[in-house]
Amino acid sequence: MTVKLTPTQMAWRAAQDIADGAYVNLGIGFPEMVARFQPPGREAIFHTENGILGFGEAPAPGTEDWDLINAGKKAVTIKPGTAFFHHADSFAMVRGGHLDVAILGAYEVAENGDLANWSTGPRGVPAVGGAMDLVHGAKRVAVMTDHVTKDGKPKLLKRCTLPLTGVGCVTRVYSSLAVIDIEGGRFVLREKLPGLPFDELQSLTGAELHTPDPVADLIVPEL
Amino acid sequence: MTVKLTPTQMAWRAAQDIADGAYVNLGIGFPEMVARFQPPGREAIFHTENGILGFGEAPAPGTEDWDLINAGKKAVTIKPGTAFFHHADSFAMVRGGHLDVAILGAYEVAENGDLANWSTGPRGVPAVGGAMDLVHGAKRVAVMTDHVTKDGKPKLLKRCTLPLTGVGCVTRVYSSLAVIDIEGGRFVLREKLPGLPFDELQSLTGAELHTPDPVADLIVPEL
Amino acid sequence: MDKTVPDLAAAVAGIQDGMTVMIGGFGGSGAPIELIHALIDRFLATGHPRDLTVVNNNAGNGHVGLAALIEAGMVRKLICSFPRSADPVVFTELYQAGKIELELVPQGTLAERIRAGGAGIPAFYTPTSYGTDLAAGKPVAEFDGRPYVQERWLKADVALVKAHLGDRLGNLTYRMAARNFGPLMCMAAAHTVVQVSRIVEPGAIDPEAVVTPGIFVQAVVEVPNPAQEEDLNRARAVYPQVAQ
Amino acid sequence: MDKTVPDLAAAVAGIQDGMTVMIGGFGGSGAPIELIHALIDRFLATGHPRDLTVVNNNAGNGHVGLAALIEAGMVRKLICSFPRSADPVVFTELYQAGKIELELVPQGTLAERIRAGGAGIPAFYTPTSYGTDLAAGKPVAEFDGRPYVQERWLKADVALVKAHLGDRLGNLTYRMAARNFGPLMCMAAAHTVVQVSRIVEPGAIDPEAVVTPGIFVQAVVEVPNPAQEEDLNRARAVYPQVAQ
Repeated sequence: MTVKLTPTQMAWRAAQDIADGAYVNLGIGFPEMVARFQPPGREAIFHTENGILGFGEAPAPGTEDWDLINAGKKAVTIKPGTAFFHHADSFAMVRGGHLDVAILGAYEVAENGDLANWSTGPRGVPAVGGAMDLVHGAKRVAVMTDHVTKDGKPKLLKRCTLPLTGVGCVTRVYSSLAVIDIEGGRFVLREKLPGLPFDELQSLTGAELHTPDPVADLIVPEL
Repeated sequence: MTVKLTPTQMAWRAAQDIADGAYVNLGIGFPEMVARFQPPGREAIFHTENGILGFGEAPAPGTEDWDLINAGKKAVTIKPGTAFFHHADSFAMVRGGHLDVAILGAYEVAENGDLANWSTGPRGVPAVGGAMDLVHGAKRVAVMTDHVTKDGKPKLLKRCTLPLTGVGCVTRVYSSLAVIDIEGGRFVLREKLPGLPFDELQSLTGAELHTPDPVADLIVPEL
Repeated sequence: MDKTVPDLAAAVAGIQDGMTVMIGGFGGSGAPIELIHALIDRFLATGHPRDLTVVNNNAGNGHVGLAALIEAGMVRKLICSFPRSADPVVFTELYQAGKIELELVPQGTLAERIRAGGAGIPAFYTPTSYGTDLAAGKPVAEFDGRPYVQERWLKADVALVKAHLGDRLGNLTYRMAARNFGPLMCMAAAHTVVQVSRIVEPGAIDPEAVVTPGIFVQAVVEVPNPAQEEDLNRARAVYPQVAQ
Repeated sequence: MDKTVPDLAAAVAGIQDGMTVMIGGFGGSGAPIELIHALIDRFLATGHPRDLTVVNNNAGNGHVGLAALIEAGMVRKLICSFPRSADPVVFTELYQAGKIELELVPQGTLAERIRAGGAGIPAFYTPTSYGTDLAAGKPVAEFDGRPYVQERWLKADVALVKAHLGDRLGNLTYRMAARNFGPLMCMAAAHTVVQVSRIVEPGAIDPEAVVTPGIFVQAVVEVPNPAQEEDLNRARAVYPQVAQ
């Protein structure tokens, strides 16, 4: 039994929910990996805040062009049909509701859909980037995150304790243990790792998990 | 003695005040003629609301391309350095204060700088176009107009009687009889046709003409 | 992903009674004549769509394109900046008879309201129209001591746009001043239908020269050698019939 | 009309103490390294300009470009969305020591505020940041039942921008994702200075492919083969001195 999913496996799972032809923005870091796992026969189109639609994979090391990067400042490539545009047009896509899906990382997610992912409080340097724009722009906002912090504390909570990124914006969480929808201000458990007892999952979650429907096994390939 | 200037002569006079390198928008109709009379050695750059900067003269009849027109729907040409853009970018130029001069026609101009040039009242079909944008966008807004209506009534007034295009926006009037600045809510006479008595000009003007400085002769070529 | 549709009839099939339809073009330049005529054909065959609210800079000219759409009785309300033209008789007669509604909007405000609709900005402030009849009833606010008028976004159910090149992903270029409102309307409509002179392979349009990225486009139909409204009107054309 | 200037020193000569300076770029892409270094050179020679307010998406990386400008002590305040990078040590240390002010702005709001500054829109509404600390103190209004935050335009005295091709009229193209904030900052600054890889004759840039029309540009300087911040940082470069 898998004890918990790796970030790569979470990315794989998130990728299964992306439809053919969807316009998708992937947050900096682990969510970027979602692009690698598009199911066969589907082609999503990826948007990056810094002005590219339809970019391709990372170039071979040593062949990077540093004018051709994504929002995480990693080198990417162009594909047939790529378009470049400036930042206001880029965020018109985001804020105008033209993206189908945004997948972001999280410090905390609350059962009311609130997200905290930009500030760990008054210490440190705050950095928000495009997260606050994405959470109120994309048609569907999902989060990809470890189910608990490094200290083992729940990241899925009744209410966020850290500064908010957005209010009531998240509708699905791909965690390292489960797939959870946020519906009507509640966490609704859709999938959990096979063999992980519900009570154990509940004990690692800071708010009640609801199961109005049968819970499926969260099965992902070894990656 | 010239009884009054023709529209072509008014356009010539207005053109003398346009500096080399100025960005200029010329209103539909008579103001369009200003472009023909740039003094030698000066090159203004003309903007048209429908998305062209730096367009050239009218093409020879029969060679028009109807995708290449100005705001008056007349065919124009491109020149080296022309740029095309969409309407929001075009009005960003207008409303963002990037144009040096706009020259418009007028039904009425008031001594407080108010302009009426879009509606003759409740009868008829109102049409505003870009006039209301230009009067609050260009750094300098000038008007080119007959000094009086076809019935001989003053068009330069204490207050406009027709629906306003803009409030306190006009700073210079090129009329068929005079050049008049609007300063501090007053008409200041700068130039008048030679031989036209001041009293006669005043009688054709609906508000007091002030002459804090010597008044020059308004001399234009036969055109 | 393939956004191309086989013909004009399919391109306009989804437009329903009462919808708000943005139609690109400034005068004749950029006017999607063939899409408009396909919509008229559908109306003549089925009686639908009707009661449309149309957003365009003008009100049509002569008896083709937008003027023909209005003449066919399909338009309940027009939102535009300049309902005058060389030959605006169709609109003028209906307007003066009280048979069509007009919302007159300054041209820059019209462009910015459409962009705002596409960019998710529900309202913005502009000095344009301050102190005039066109600001009547609109909120006014001062910023840095100067008064501004609040304007609302403008969105549409459908946009009908004419572009030059297009690919199956919906990437577009335009031709000279025919660009005008096209890129903005593509952004502001829930369903954007574009007629292009030529459908090209993805990658054939330089990524630097894409004017409308495909995300703003839902359907692309090829219309080689599209008609120019100006040419039609000089030939005194009338749609659906063409005079001798 | 000729907006070209002969060298970098002339290009940055007009920037004065206390000015607001927009600097193009997203991370290293589009960063006008040579213009920034010319400004540092002037500061080292004359003690000016200082107390600058800088608008950029980031806060610099390593010890070149914007990071070097900050390190030189020329920047009083930074307006940005993401003051983190692979090596943001310069900004981080000054910020934590209370020696530099930070105004954190969501990236889309930053872009839109700059565009608004260039387009004459003093304020607009956005859902972005509603209910968060970054909306603190800002007016909130409801439109169609949804709450929005009012944001103000952002203008600058000067913009320093990196483009690709430029002509003497100021028409510009950019290179791939190096476009980012460049076209917006050109619009929003009273005086826009652009470094281009090559100055070309007017007309050499296709009128359809001009990204920034010349009206938004006041000065163009040619910098062939401009440095990439990423390459400099991988080589551990330090400005004004380059380490071995």
